[in-house]
Amino acid sequence: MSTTTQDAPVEDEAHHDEETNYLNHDTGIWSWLATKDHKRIGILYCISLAVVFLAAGILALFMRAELSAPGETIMGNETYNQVFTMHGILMVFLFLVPSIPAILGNFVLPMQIGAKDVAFPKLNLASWYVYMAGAILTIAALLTGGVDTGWTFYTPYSSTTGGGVLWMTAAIFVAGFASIFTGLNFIVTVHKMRAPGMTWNRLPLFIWGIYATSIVQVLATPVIGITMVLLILEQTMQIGIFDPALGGDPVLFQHFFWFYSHPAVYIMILPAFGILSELIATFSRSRIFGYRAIALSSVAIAMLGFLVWGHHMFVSGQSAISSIVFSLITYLIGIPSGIKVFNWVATLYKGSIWLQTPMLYALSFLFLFTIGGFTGIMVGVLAVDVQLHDTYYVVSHFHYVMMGGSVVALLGGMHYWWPKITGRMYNETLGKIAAGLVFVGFNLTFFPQLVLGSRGMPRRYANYAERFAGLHELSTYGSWVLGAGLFLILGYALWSLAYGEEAPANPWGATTLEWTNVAAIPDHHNFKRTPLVTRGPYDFHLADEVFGGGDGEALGDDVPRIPEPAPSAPTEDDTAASASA
Amino acid sequence: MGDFWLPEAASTMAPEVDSLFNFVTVVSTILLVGVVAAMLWFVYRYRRQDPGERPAPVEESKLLEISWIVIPTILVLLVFNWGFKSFIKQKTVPPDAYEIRVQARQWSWTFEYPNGVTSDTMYVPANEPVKTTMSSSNVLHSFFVPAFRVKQDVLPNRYSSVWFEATKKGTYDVFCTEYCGLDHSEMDAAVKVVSRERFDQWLKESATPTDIPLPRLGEQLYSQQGCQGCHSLDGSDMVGPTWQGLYGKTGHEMADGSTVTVDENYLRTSILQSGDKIVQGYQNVMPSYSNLSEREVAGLVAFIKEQSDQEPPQN
Amino acid sequence: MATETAPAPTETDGAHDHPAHLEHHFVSSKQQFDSAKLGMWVFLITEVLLFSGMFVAYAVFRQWNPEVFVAASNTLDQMWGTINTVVLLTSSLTVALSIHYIKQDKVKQCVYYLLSTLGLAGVFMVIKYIEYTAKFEHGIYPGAAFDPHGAHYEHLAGMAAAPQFFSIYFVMTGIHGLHVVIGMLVIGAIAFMAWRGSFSSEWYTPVELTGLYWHLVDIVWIFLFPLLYLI
Amino acid sequence: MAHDGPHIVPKSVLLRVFGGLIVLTILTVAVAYVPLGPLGVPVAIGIAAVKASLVVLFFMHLKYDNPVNALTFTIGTIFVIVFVAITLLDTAFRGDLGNVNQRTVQEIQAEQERAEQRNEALPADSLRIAPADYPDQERGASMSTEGGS
Ligand code: HEA
Ligand code: HEA
Ligand code: HEC
Ligand code: CUA
Ligand SMILES: [Cu+2]
Repeated sequence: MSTTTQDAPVEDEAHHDEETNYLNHDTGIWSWLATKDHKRIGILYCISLAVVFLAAGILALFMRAELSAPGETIMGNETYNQVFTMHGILMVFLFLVPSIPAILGNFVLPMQIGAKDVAFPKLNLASWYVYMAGAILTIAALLTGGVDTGWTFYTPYSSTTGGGVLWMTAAIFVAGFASIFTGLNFIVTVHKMRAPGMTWNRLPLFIWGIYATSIVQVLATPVIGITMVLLILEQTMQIGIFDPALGGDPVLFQHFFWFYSHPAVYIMILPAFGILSELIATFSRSRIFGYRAIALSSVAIAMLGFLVWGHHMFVSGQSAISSIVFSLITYLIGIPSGIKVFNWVATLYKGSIWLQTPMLYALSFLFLFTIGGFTGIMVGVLAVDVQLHDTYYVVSHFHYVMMGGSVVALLGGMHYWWPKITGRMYNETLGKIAAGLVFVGFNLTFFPQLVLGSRGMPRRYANYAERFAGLHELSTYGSWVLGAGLFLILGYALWSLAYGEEAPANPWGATTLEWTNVAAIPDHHNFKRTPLVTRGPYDFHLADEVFGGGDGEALGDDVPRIPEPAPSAPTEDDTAASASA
Repeated sequence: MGDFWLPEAASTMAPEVDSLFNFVTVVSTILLVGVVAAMLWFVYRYRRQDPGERPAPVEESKLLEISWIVIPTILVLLVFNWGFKSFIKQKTVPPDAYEIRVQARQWSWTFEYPNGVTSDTMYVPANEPVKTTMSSSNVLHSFFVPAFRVKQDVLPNRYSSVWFEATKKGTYDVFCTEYCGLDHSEMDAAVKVVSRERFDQWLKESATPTDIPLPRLGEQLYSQQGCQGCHSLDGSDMVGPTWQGLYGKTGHEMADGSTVTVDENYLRTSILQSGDKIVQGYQNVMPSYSNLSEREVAGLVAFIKEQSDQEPPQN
Repeated sequence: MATETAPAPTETDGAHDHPAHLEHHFVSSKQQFDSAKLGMWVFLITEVLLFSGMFVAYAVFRQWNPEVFVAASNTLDQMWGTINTVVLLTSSLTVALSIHYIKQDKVKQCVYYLLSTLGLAGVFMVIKYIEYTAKFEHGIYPGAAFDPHGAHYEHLAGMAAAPQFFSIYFVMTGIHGLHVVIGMLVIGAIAFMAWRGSFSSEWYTPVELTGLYWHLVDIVWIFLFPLLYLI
Repeated sequence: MAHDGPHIVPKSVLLRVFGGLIVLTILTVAVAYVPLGPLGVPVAIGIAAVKASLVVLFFMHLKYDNPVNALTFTIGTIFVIVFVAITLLDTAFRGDLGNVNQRTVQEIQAEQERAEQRNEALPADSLRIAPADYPDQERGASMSTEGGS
C-alpha cells in the first residue's frame, strides 16, 4: 500500500496552521458546553464519569471499612444498605455503561473510520445533557431519603419502600436515553460515515467492539426504560404488575430487569474487548491473529447475550425448564469469549512486545478477565449456582469482569489515547507503578471474596459471622492498595495535563488512522484531507508511512520514517525522527 | 481443595455439588495457567529489542482456531450435563419428605411443624429427607443453608420449597440471601440436626398443650414468633418499643399526633394490624401477625400485660 | 492505516456548491439522507422494544388468567376500537401520500395530506377520551383505584386479575396515546415548515422521518387493537 | 437522490395497500365473533402481523429501501419475540419441578374458601378460629394436594 502522508503544503491552509487544534480553536466555557465536536463531547463525558467513578469508588472504600470486622465498625445497617446501593447504581448505570463508548468511543471512533464527526453531532451533545439530567435526578434521590434497594430494585421491596426510589428510577429512565443516543449515533456512523476504502474488514477492532455494543444499547436499553416506568407506576398507582400483594408477580420484574441488565454487562465488556485488540496489536506490532473471528465473536456475544438473562434467577422460583435453557446458552457465551482470549495470546506470538503502561493493563486484563469469565461459567452451572447465588462469589465474579475487565481496559485505553486526547505524555514510571498497584490491590481485594463466597458468605450484609472475619480483613487491606493505585493515576494524570512532555503524533507506532493521519493534537475537523484507506488496520508490515521502507522510500525525504519514540521508550533509536505533522 | 473453598458438607446433596465445583475449579485453573503461562512466555521471548522492529506477519492456523472452539465446547457441554442433572435432583422433592413450614418476614424466620409447634430455630432429624414449604409475609427473602448446599427464594403469595437430607448432627447457619431491607444481614437462624429420637422428644415437649396458661403461651410465642428480635422486656429500645410498662400507659403518642390508652384492644390491633397505628418515633416495619390464632393473640396480650404493673384507667 | 490524501472523490473542502441543508461533516446529500433514515429506523426499533415490555406483561397475565382477560376485554367498546383502527390506518395512508407528493415537489398536496393526518390523529384522541371517561365513570381506573360499579362492570369486582387487565390497558393505550400526541406536535410543525416551503424533492428528510414514526405508531395500534378489544 | 430522483411509491399501490388493511381489519373483527377456541389469539396476531407487514413494506417503503434498514427492523422484531417467548417459557411452566407452587397462595386460599362453603352444612368447631388452628388439614393437607405436576 502506498501511503503518502504527503500533506498539502501547510501554507495553503492558513486556517489549519500548526497551532490550532480542537482544544484551542475556540475557547471559553460556552464553546465547550455548546460544542458539537465529538472529541470535546468525549472530554465532557470523561470529566463527568471520572467524578462519578471517584464518588462510587470512595463509597466502596467506606463499604470495605465497614466490612473490615464483624459487627458495626463505621456505619449502621441503614447507612450500609444505602452505600452499597449507591455504589452499585453509580458504578453500573452512571459510570461503566456509558464509560468506554462515551469517552473513548466518542473521541476515537470517528477518527478511526476517517470521518469528520459522528453522524448526528447534535444528538451526541444531547446525550451528554440527558446524562447530566440523569445525574441530577440521582442527586434528587439522595436528597429525598436515599435508596436502599440494591442496584437490582427487586420488587416488592423497591415498590413499597419509598424514600428516593421514585427519583432513582426516574434517573435511570432518563440516563437510559443518553445510552440510546450514543448507540444510535455510532451504528449510523459506522454504517454510513466510513472513509473511502474503509471496508468492514478493515475496521479497527475497537470499532467492531463499539459497534456490537451499540446494537446492545439500542435493543436492550428501551426495556429498562419501560421497566422503570412500570416500577414508577407500581409505586405511585399500585398497578399490580410486580407486587404480589396486588396480584402481580415479583419474578416477572426480574425478567424485565435482567432482560436489560444482562445484555448491559456486555455493553460494559464489548468495548473493553475492542480496546484490548488495539493495545495488543499496537504493542506487539503484529497483525491480530484471527481478526475476523474477533470481530464476529463480538457480534455473536452481543446477540447471544440477549438469551441468557435468566441465569440470574436460578433460585428465584422461575420454571426449571427455563433455568436449564438459560444455563445452556450461558455457557455458549464462553466460547466466543474464549476465541478472543486465545487469539489475543496468539497475537503476541512472534510479535515485538513493548511493555508500556497500556500493555501492562492489557496483560492484566487477560489474567483478570479470564478469572472473571471462568467464575462466570461456575455460577452458570445450575447446581453450583444454588450454592453460590447471592454470595460473595458472585460479587467477586462481577468485580473480576467489571473492574478487572472493563475498568482495567478503560485505564489501558486512557493511557494509550492520552497523548492524542491531551497532547501530552504521562509519566511512564509512575504509570507502571500504578498499574502494578492496581493489579496487586485488585487481586488482594477480590480473590479473598471468591473464597468467602463459596464458603457461604451472603452478599449485601452489613454484618457477618465471626468465621468470615479473616478474609474480609484481607479484602479491606486490598482495597487500600487498589485505591492507592487509582489515586496515583488521578494524581499523575492531572500533573501531566499541566507539566507533561508534549506528545508526538504517533508515540506508539500505531497504524490506525487516528495516529497516522491526524495531528498530535487533532484538528477541529480531525483530518486535513479525507483519508483513503488501502490496507488493514494492523498491517504493520505494510505501514511504510509509519516505519519507512518499502515504496514509501520513493516518496520524498521529509517524511518521518520511524515513529518518534515516546520520551521513555528505549533510546537507541537510529533514525533521527523528524518533527511530525 | 474442597476444604479450602467450601464449607462443611452436611447433606446428601453436598458431595455432588462439591465434586462439580471442584471439577470446574480444576479445569479452569488448568486453562488459566495455560493462558497466562503462554502469555508471559511470549512477552518475555518476543520482547522488543529495537524501536524500529517490524516482525513479519504470522500465518493464521485454521487447525488451532478450530481446536479452541471445539475443546471449550466439549468442556462446557460436559459441565452443563452434569450441572443440570444435579440441579434436577436438588430441586425434585422426594415424595416422603418430612414437611416443615417456614415463614419468612422482615427479619426473622419461623419454623412450623405438622403438629403446630413453632420455633425460631429449625430442628430436623438426621438422615431423613426434609422438605420446607416456605412463604413470606412481605418482601422477597431467600433460605440458604451453606452446609446443605440449598438455597431458594421465599416469595410472598407463593409457596416455594427446598429439600435436603442432613447427614451430620450439629448446628448450622441459615442465612437470608435475598436482600430484604434494613436488617437483612441480621436475618439468620440456626438449624439443628439431631437424631430422630431427640427430634421426636423435642417435638413433643414443645407442643403447646391447650391447657397451658395464656401468659406462658405468650412467653413461648414471644421467642418463637420473633417478637424478641424487635421488642425488649427490660426497657431497652430496639427496632420496636419495649414492652416493659407498656400495658396501661395513657397518652401513648402515635406518629400522627394522636394518643391512645394501651388496653387489651389496642394491643390486639397492634399485633393483628400493625400498620394501623404507628408509635411515635418508630418506623412502620412490624409485620402483621394476622396468621396468629385467637388464642395465641390472647396469650401474647396476657404476656405483655405481665410486663407492666399498671392498668388502664377504667371508665 | 493507509492514507492517501489524494483525489478522494468525497472531497468537500472547497469550491463546489453546497446545498443549504447539507451539514459539514457529510460528504453528500445522499449520505446525509441515508444516515438520517437509518438513524430513524434504529430509533424505531428502540420504540418497538419499549412497547415489548408491555406486551410481555400482557402475555404473562393473559396466560395466567385467560377467562378474566376475556371478560374484562368484553367491557371495552369494540365499535370505538374498530373506528379508531380505521382512523389510524387512514392517517397512515394520508401521511404516505404526503410523502408521495413532496417527492414530486407538490407542496400543496403534501401540506394538505399532512393536515388531514393531523385531523385524523385528533379524531383518534377524541375517541380515546370518550372511551376513557366512560371507563372512569364506572370506577375503572388503573391500579389501586380500581373499583368497578354499574351494571356492565360489576362482575369484574370479584375477578382477581381484572385490575391487571385494566392496568395494562391503561398503560399501553396511555403510552400509545402519548406517542400520538407527540406525533401530532411533530406533524403540525412539519406541515408548517412544508407550507413555508422548506421542503422539496431535493430535501424532504424530515417529512419522510415523521412519516416513518407515524406508521410505527399505527403498527403498535394494529397489535393493541385485537389484543385488547377483540380476543 | 439528487441524481435519479427519489423512488416514489405509486399512488395506486398506496391505495391498494390501504384497501387491504381495511379488509383485514374487518376480517379480524369478524373472526373475533367466530369461536375459535385456543386458535383465537394466534389468528388475531397473525392478521395483525400481516397488516403490520403491509404498513412496513409499502407505507414505510422498506420493500424498496436499503437492506440495512430492513435488517435493523427485523432484528428488533426478533428480539421482541425472544423477550415474549422466553419469559413465557418461565411463566407457562412455573413450578414444573414442584419446588415452587404453580398457584399463588391467594388462589389456593380462594379454593379452600370455596370448598368450605360447600361444607357449610357441617357444624363449625367453635374453638378453632384461625388457620393456624388447623395445622394438618389446612396447611399440610393443602400443600400436598395442590402440589406441582
Ligand atoms: C462486565 C460484566 C460482566 C461480564 C462480561 C460477565 C460475563 C459472564 N457472566 Fe456475569 N455477572 C455480572 C457481570 C458480568 N458477567 C454481574 C454484574 C453480575 C451480578 C449482578 C448482580 O446480581 O448484582 C453477574 C452475575 C452472573 C451470574 C448470576 C450469578 C448469580 O447471581 O447467581 C451468572 C450465571 O450464570 C453469570 C455468568 C457469566 C458468564 C458465563 C459470563 C461469560 O460472558 C464469561 C465468558 C468468559 C470466559 C469463559 C473466559 C474466557 C474463555 C476462555 C479462556 C475459553 C475457555 C472457556 C471455557 C472452557 C468455558 N454472571
Ligand atoms: C463498575 C463496576 C464496579 C466497580 C469498578 C466496583 C469497584 C469496587 N467495588 Fe463494587 N460493586 C458493583 C460494581 C462495581 N464495584 C456492583 C454492581 C455491586 C453490587 C451492588 C448491589 O449489591 O446492589 C458492587 C458491590 C460491592 C461489594 C459488595 C457489597 C455487598 O454485597 O455487601 C463490595 C464489597 O467489598 C464492593 C467493593 C468494591 C471495591 C473495593 C471496588 C474498588 O475497585 C473501587 C476502587 C475505586 C476507587 C478507590 C476510586 C478511585 C477513583 C479515582 C481516584 C478516580 C480517578 C479517575 C480515574 C483514574 C480516571 N463492591
Ligand atoms: C420487625 C420488627 C418487629 C417484630 C418482629 C415485631 N414487632 Fe411489634 N413493633 C415493631 C415496631 C417498629 C413497632 C412500633 C411501630 C408500630 O406501632 O407499628 C411495634 C409495635 C408493637 C406494639 C405496639 C407497641 C406500643 O408501644 O404501642 C405491639 C403490642 C407489638 N408491636 C407486638 C408485637 C408482637 C406480639 C410481636 C410478635 C408476635 C411483634 N410485635 C413483632 C416491630 C416489630
Ligand atoms: Cu430476609 Cu434478606
Ligand atoms: Cu448475566
